Amino acid sequence: MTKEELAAYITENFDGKLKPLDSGRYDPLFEVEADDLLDVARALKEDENLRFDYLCNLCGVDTKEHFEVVYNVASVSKNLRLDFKLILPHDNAEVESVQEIWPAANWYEREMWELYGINVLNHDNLTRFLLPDDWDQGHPLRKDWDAPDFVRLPEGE
Amino acid sequence: MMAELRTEEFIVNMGPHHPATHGVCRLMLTMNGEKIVKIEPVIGYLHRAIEKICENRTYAQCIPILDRFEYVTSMSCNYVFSLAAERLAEIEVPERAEYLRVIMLELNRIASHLLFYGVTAMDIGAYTPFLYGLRERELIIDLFEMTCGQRLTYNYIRVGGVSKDIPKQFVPQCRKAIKIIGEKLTDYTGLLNENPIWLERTKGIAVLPADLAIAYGVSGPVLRASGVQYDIRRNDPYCIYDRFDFEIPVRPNGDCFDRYMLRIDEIRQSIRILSQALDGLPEGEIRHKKVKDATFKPPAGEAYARIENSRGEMGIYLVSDGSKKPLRVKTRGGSYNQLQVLPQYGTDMLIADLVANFATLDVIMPEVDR
Amino acid sequence: MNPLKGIRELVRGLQITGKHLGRHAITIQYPEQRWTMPERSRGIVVLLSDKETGELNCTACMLCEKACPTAAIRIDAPRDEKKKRHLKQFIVDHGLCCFCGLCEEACNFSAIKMATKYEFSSESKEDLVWDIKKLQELGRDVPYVDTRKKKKEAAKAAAAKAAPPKPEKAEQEKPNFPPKPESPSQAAEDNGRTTGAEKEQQSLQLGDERRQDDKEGQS
Amino acid sequence: MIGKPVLLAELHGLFQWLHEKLQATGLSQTWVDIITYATLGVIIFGVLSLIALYLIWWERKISAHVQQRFGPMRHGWHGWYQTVMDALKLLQKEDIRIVTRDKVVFFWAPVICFVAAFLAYVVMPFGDRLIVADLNIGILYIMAVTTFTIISLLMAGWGSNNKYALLGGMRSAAQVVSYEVPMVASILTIIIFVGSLSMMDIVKAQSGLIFNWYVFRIPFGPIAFLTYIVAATAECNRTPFDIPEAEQELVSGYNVEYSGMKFAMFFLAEFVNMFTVSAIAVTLFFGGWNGWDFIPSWIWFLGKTLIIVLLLMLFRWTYPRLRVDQLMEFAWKFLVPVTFANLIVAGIFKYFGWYW
Repeated sequence: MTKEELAAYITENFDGKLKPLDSGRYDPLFEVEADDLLDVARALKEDENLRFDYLCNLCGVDTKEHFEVVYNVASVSKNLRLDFKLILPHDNAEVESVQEIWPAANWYEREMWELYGINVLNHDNLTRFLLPDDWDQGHPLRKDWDAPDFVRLPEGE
Repeated sequence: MMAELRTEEFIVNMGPHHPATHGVCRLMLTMNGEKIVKIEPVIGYLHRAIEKICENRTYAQCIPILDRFEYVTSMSCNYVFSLAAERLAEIEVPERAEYLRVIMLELNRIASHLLFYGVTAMDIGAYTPFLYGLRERELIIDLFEMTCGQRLTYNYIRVGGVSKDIPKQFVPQCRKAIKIIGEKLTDYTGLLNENPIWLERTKGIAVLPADLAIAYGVSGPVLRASGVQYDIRRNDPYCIYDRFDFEIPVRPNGDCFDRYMLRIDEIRQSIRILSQALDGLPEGEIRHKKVKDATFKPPAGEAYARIENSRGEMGIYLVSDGSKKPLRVKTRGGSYNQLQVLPQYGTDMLIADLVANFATLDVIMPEVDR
Repeated sequence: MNPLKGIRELVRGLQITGKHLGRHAITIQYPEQRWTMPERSRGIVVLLSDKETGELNCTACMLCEKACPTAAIRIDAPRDEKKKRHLKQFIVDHGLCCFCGLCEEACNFSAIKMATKYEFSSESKEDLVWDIKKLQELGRDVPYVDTRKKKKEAAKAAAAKAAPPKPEKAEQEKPNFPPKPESPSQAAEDNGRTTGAEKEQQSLQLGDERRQDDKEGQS
Repeated sequence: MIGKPVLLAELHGLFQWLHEKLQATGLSQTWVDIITYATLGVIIFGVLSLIALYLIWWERKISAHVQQRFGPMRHGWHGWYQTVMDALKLLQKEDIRIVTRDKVVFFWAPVICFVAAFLAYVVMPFGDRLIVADLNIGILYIMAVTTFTIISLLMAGWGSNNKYALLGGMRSAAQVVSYEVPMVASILTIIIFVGSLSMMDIVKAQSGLIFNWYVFRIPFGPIAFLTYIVAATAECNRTPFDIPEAEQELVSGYNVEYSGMKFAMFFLAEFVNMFTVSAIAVTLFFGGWNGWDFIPSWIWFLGKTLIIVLLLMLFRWTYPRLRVDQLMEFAWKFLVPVTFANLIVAGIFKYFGWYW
């Protein structure tokens, strides 16, 4: 199943829930709505000729206007690769936890919450683990984040 | 009335400066006598915010920063970032550069597995294999130092190709190094593989079931030792790996011994790839013409590149907004998921088994903390 | 696991360690014996000076300062009235430098190079910040391939005319600072790739022959 | 035969010569005995601590050359007085007294360990008639004395008031006790043939041709030697049985709280134990000081013992470490049955007289 067949299969099977995007340069990229994230994810995993059971990567992206939560999934048995993402408003962004579907997401979501401040609903252990325990200077990976001792490289050009 | 004898569990800290852990990792173990009841990894001691730094650097400057993302196989860090950038800008890499990249990646994989061999043996109590493993690793480190000048953080593979061409005596010295390593492998396996004490300590210890591994995103040698035939060089091919014929070693029962043996088999496969790559090394350009370090500006878009590193899938999710600096660089390392799955299958065994288990997972902390 | 096979394997292990007892050690005693570094190994950053005139090759084009990922290079070169930069201070903070070699590749005038010296540890961080004098004097004995185009033509022109040598004056007339990064890309290309420059090839040959026999002893 | 060089002549005359000199001075008999045995004690202590220091240096050189590196090279030719410098360094280190209720236990643990290591040399046959006291219960006395180390390990573990040390102490006590049984059993298989417990008789029984050595008494000789060597490595806590100070798990077991000279005592005692264990192996299986007489007998004894010590050292730098429960299981389920079966076979051979 090549990338085009996969994209075609997805568009006609997931009728509107997964809207294709063109900014993906290599693997097919789709956009999903926040509220039907869980059942799309479950469908991707259970669908017998997709079988996306392996979560490669889950990360937050801050594009100054909005947040994005990107899921890169792969299927071990079917040799497929797929990315889909979720656009969230900049203030009080929230996302469902996909932990039941892909247990690997547990630490990824924890890290995303800690570095971006995107709240993850019903996650079993949303505590701080990368930054020091007494860290009180907000969420560092945000674009608008600044701190007294954060030295930016001289802009140069 | 004799007070009712009750034993309560006590907490033992393994790390952060414990000799057995690789890098600065701390495992909070809740113990009941000798048996481990609960493992809670505490990470973050080596967090250097590599992703935040990369957002403030041009594409050429990101590569030395990402060298430190996984310093045991930093060639693959350079490569995976260049692959992501090339996928963004749809750049064709010249033939000779592709061959040089395969040679460097496979040499780095052998060096990492030799280090793994030494450290695992030392954790389980045998001190000499560590020295033998490092002695062979020096041969490879000399090759790297001769081509790119550094022994650990190479900054050699760049967006669009490689930075320098290999000196004349690289190929003969590389062939000799591979031959020596091939022969010395019999010494290593003689020392450990059939040694009854080693088998006693690793066979059937800490079995990782395949579905649990896939669910937690475990990849690389640990996944293949649990019987899952999944190698990114074959399943999601990148670079020119489809031109070489090599097998993917897979072992069925997923215990410490299989994870250890699988890496020894992988060294043999890498030697096969290297000899084929050295034979077929073409002449020609080593870097794409239009890609200059100071002026590289990929079009806006995003791409996820992933390669088969010695510790599993190493991936970089690169988002670019068309400027000279990447908007977002998400680094994904194999050890991150292997440490996440450790508490699920690593309990109710003795401390000595946990040390053996942790050593065969080959977890190193820069990849986890970033 | 029958005991006989076990004992045979244990004895095989002893044989392997035993046979290494007779072998020659491969480590070297550091302060007395030193490891000959290959030609390209990236040690400390030094400033190179012209072989004949002894001045610094650096024309203060600031390219290396822009290329450095950890902002370890700081150049102070104010422009004079004729918009020409004069190098006043060139600081390399070896505490910050990550030894990546990007400055060497960015420089088109072969003015900065990573020498193969690695012994520069010091007690305090301040001693790692080196100014222009120290960088130049460290760079005196560092061999390098001079890839500057104008220098060669000026020398050839001077030799051809056999007129009294005035290589310095020729250099002053053509103010071409700050060279836009694209234009002398050819020079950067040469500097990066070595298959072209034969001279660098021989020096590589020499450097690595010496290391060759160290390897013989070991294998 | 060439005349024996006077200096290397059998040293046995030393004790008699000392004895007569003192009697000549007319002291009472008890004082004479006290002084002679005191001087003998000092001589033995001096010689043995030198041997122990030399063994530490030798272990570092052996491990270095096995791993193709140089080992200590700085102090003297090939670093021969490196261990002396280490001992001096440890001497001037601060002797940390930890806050614990049982200071006595904490203080006396290394002393007992150190003394127990030297007690075994009362009956050790260094050479022809070169023995401090040829007790007729020789080997039994050694067995009794070498178990003192267990007490000292337990005391060290308990006294240092530290969770890791306690675990290390308990483990090592269990290990040494359970490996005592196969050790004694394998010694018994030899005593059956000697007929007497005295060390001198054991060595005399093996004099003559090399085939008289007990290690060549097929089939039980070599088996007894193998089980003895395995039990011996476990006795002095060396790999593959060095669970007590398994660095990776327990951060160096019972001696974690000791520093300075106390730590040196534990360390020295371990090497003296190693020498004792190989000396017993040589006396029992390789004919003690028997050998062609152009080399003095005590050099034979030293040579053979150092070969056994080399074997123990190679064990350490080749094999991984066993887990605690595997170690116990190996002792009780494999070693003990094998040694007792061997004992029975030896008995049958003795009964039917099929030995030479």
